[in-house]
Amino acid sequence: MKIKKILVANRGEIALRVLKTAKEMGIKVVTVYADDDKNLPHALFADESYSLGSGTLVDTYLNKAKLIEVTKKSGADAIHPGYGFLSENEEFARMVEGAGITFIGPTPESIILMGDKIGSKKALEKIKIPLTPGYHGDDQSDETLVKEAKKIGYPVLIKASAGGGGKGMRIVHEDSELLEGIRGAKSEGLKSFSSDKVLIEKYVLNPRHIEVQLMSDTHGNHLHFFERECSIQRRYQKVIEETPAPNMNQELRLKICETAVEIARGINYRGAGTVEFIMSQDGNYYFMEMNTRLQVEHPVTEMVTGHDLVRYQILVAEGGKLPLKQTDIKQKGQAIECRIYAEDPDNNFMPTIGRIERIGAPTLRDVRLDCGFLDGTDVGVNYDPMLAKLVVWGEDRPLAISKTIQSLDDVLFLGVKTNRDYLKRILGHKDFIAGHTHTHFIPDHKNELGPKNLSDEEMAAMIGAFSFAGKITAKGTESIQLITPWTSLHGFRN
Amino acid sequence: MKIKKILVANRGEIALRVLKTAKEMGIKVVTVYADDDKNLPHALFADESYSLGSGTLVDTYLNKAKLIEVTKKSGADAIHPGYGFLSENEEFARMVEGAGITFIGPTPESIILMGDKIGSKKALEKIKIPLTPGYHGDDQSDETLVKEAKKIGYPVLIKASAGGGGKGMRIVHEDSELLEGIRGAKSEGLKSFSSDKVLIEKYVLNPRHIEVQLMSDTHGNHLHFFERECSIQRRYQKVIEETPAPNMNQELRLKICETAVEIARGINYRGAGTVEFIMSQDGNYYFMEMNTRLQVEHPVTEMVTGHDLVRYQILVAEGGKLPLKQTDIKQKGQAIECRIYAEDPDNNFMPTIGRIERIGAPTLRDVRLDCGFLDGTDVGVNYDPMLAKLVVWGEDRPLAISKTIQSLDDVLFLGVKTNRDYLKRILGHKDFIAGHTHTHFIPDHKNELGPKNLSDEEMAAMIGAFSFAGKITAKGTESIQLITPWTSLHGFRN
Amino acid sequence: MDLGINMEKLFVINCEEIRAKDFSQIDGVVSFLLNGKKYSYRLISKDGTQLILDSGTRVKASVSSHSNDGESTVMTMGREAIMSSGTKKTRKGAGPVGGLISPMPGKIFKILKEVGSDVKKGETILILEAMKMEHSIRSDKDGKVKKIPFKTGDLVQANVLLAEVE
Amino acid sequence: MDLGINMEKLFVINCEEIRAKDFSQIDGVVSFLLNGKKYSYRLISKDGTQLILDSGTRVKASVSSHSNDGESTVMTMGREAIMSSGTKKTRKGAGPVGGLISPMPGKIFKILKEVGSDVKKGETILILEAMKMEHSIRSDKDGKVKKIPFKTGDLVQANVLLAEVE
Repeated sequence: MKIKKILVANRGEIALRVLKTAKEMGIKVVTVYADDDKNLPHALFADESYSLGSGTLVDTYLNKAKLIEVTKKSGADAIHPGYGFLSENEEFARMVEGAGITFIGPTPESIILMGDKIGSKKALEKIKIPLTPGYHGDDQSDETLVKEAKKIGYPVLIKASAGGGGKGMRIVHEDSELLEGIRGAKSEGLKSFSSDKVLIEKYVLNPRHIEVQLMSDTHGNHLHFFERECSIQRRYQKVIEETPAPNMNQELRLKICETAVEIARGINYRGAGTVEFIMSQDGNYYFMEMNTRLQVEHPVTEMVTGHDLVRYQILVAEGGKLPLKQTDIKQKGQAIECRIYAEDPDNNFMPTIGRIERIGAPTLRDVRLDCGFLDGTDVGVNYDPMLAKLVVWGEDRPLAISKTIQSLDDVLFLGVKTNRDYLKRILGHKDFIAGHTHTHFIPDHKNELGPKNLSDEEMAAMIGAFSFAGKITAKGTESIQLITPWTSLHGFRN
Repeated sequence: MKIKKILVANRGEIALRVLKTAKEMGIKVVTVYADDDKNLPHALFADESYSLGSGTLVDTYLNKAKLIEVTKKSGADAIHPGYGFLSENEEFARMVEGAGITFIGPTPESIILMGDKIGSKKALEKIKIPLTPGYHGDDQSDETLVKEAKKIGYPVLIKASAGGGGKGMRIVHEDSELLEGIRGAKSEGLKSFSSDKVLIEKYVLNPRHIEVQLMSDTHGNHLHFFERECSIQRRYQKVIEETPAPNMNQELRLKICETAVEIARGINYRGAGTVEFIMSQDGNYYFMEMNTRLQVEHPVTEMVTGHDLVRYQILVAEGGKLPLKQTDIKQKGQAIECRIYAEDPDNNFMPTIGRIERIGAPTLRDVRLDCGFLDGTDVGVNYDPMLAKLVVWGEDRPLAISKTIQSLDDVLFLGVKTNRDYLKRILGHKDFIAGHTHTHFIPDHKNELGPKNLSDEEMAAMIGAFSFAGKITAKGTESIQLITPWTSLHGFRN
Repeated sequence: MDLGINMEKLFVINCEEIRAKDFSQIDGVVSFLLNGKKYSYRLISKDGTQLILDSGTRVKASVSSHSNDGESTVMTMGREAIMSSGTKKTRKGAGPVGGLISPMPGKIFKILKEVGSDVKKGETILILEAMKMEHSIRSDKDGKVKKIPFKTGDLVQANVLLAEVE
Repeated sequence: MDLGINMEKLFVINCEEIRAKDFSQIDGVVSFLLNGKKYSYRLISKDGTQLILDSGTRVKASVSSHSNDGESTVMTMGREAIMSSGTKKTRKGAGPVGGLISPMPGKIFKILKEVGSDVKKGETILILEAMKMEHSIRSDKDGKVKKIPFKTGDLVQANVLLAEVE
């Protein structure tokens, strides 16, 4: 049954991402917005757009009843949850389907299974998927958790069972930190995901974060779209992702991708999903978790395989058969995604806020800036600090790295400090260039990733620019776009 | 020998195209500009930029001595000629190499051979390349030309031997038009290409224009990057190009591509080149001409094969070996290019001029707008009326067509009438969608390609928009970029 | 531009006079009757020339700044038109009646006939150069050249009288 | 801003005072000495915040509009800095000396200690919520809470004193 109108229950760049594919497919799109987002493009550029009012996230983007009410009112026949927010909320998926609306995502059963970090591992153990040592038990008493943590041996990782994205996570290195770690994870879990259940895992040294993109239809087809290397992280937040993973032989690549497909087949999965693995430097890998939704970093896969994952999500939700075979999916070239955060990496990564006076556009070919802001809009403290994703494709990895470094200079967010320069330092680091990636890359290279002093040349150019800009008297977001006819330049340098 | 700095002897979008690849490769770029182009991006965004003064084209972009002088002065070690202008001028190529500068293009010998429409056919006849019936003789007397034209039989095509792009071309249907046709072609040829030599050819009915992209290095490697379908033309100017060609079986595709490679091998070609064929509806094809330069429409090939043709041009000019084999080159998906012209298709395609108040940017994925203008710049009568190229990739042809139609609404040139709407009519025509393309598509479908009246709905929306825009009091190019906080909208529709 | 109710407002869209009845524009909402049907648009956002309206569904529009004669280019729903308000008729590309008119902006490249000389129908009077192409301007009848208001090298606009034959 | 020759002009770039000697700005050209070396920039184009200069090679730059305190963000040659002219020192992210400072903008989520109560080094005094994360603000010494200038639910800027322990 063809979908005619989709409500996107999300905000920012991912709402726009869904909008683009829907537009290509001739499907109408309804968006929603909290009132403080009313000037952002997701609230402006859809076919219809409805306010969710103001208040906390629970009043707006997490307001299940209201989202369903707006869907009904607008006549949309499907909901795309994006990532984050309600994308992995089983209750919402049930409410949606109960209201006769198509949920563009997995079955509630898959969400429950994979959303529970403990239950998922138990299930996968049965179909022989490799797991890291850990405690995934139901007994959540402090006593048991402390005992199990000690049994696994420090360092251990304590995670909210329903969590993801660094929220509700604590690494504990010694006894004295243990109780606070457990309580912190429980409290954040309760707050962010309405569950205080935690699990404990062995913290593997210098692991790589390798994940596999999956897509399954309801006709028994389970495909992978190869892997992504997402090891460059800071405090469990991914910073740079790429595909193909460097320094991985083709045999290992196919093996890990096939393991992921076994999981999808084993749980009879539906739609887009990602299996995240911890991989040791010698190529052993363990199942970490499965995200039952589109990932932030899905564009690198799209660029390298040439397939539109959102389109397949919609086709699958319509009950259609995936229009391709595993052998039709190939990797070509290299794609890198950088997450541009509103933060100051040289001041303890302190989040930054402000009005974006101007967003620079990419100038090179095969470069995408997925961005949820416009010139003149504000970055506040209420939402995720990710401003945009810079996604770059190159014919090979060195070219992709060099294009990414150059493109980072294009995508200035004038008025709000970002991690732009910091991303360039990572991309230009010899170990990154050599593909020596692991999840401790950022802390391990802390000193080499510090800021470089300005050279005289650079300061002189700044003085030159500042001197001419001094004539700009306008304040705020006003911008006079005018090519000034500098008559004195007529015979310039000739 | 690595190239360190390239002077681009061209203007507009193609100068920017070369700049992008050079930037990726870490090569500096010098641009040049006629004074009336000084506000255009090619005059602004290079590493160095020099005025060529004012005057006619011969004083500026065709001023060979001055271009070489500027190259020397700037320390550039190579010249990229782009397309048009001096790109196929043998004398310039010789002067460049004589000055110790690398010419990023073929040898002067290849330019002479292929620039002479008569000599090229004689040479290719020897290596058994199929040719259309015609007169390519040196005797250019009116008497002989008239006799030969009659021998071939009307309709015949009279072309300036050194010409291209519709300049110096005449179709003659009957005796009475013949002499004026010959004289017109000679006069334009003399004026545009400094040669009044013409050739006469049989005018084939309903032919398709199919061309093959070639790239040769100086180590004996001659590769093709598959074909392009460029039949949608108006008065010999291409309007829409695409690849792969629709309604062409794989056997024919490989055969025509291999014929083109034979030509490159037969003349020991160097660099990028394109062989243009006339193809009859039943799949017979005849050599038409070879363009010894990059084509306007090269981006569709880049999108479908994933290879950067400018990069290979530079590598070949450095004396390098092409870093790939024929089997590494594959077509994936469909790409379509639309040429956006400053013209009014509903008023006899009259050229239009004016100031571009705002250029809309593409919003869909895998869409490129190669454009040589900025907001606030002027479109005049001195140069080619092509404002930009919209290049769109889709997973298949129907998707590429639908994305192109939608993207044409994105790339409005506010202030200058363009053929945007007309392009949408072609793309939406049932025969185009069915892939029934031939070079008379536009005249044959003239009536169906006329403008559609505005509906009440459309006029109402225009009245709505115009009423609110009435408050814009600024004139000219001033643009206040400000999201207005419409307080009355706080509780909007909720 | 806030107007009372029961107004009739005249717009000219591509030279056609369009009457919007019961036109009102209050508090960021414009509404009117067009051919008996009611339309209503609320302004959602304005960013220079770019507007977003809402009439149940969102409508994006671009409106160029007014040129000197009060005309704007309006683009919405994929369509483009020249538009003005009031009674003034918008010009169309036809040019003045009679005489030989420049088909496009360009430069007078060559004048082949003098004023006063005889011409035959189809004979070229002058050549206009535009977009690097030559365009012959030919007499549309047998007669005498009465007027050529330009000299070689002059730049001319589109729709301008280049020669008159009587 | 056209200035005579032999001027010294002071700029503050990322809190550092930079003296440009022999500073002049005439006819779209600015030139000066920096650490003994001469620099000269000609303005090629200015489009809002975007500038193109020429100093032999082209230099692209972005300069944000001045904020209230005369500071701009300047970006050129891939580098970014906060800049002002004159003697005023630009602030840095360090905040006031002593006391417990907000590491980022956020909301006071929970206050665990009252003013006057005893705290141990490392003990959490209050929890700041920002970017959907909780951040414990802990005492940096053993002592007594002297001051907590906010209450639960207050929004706070970065670099603001959240608590004082004596």
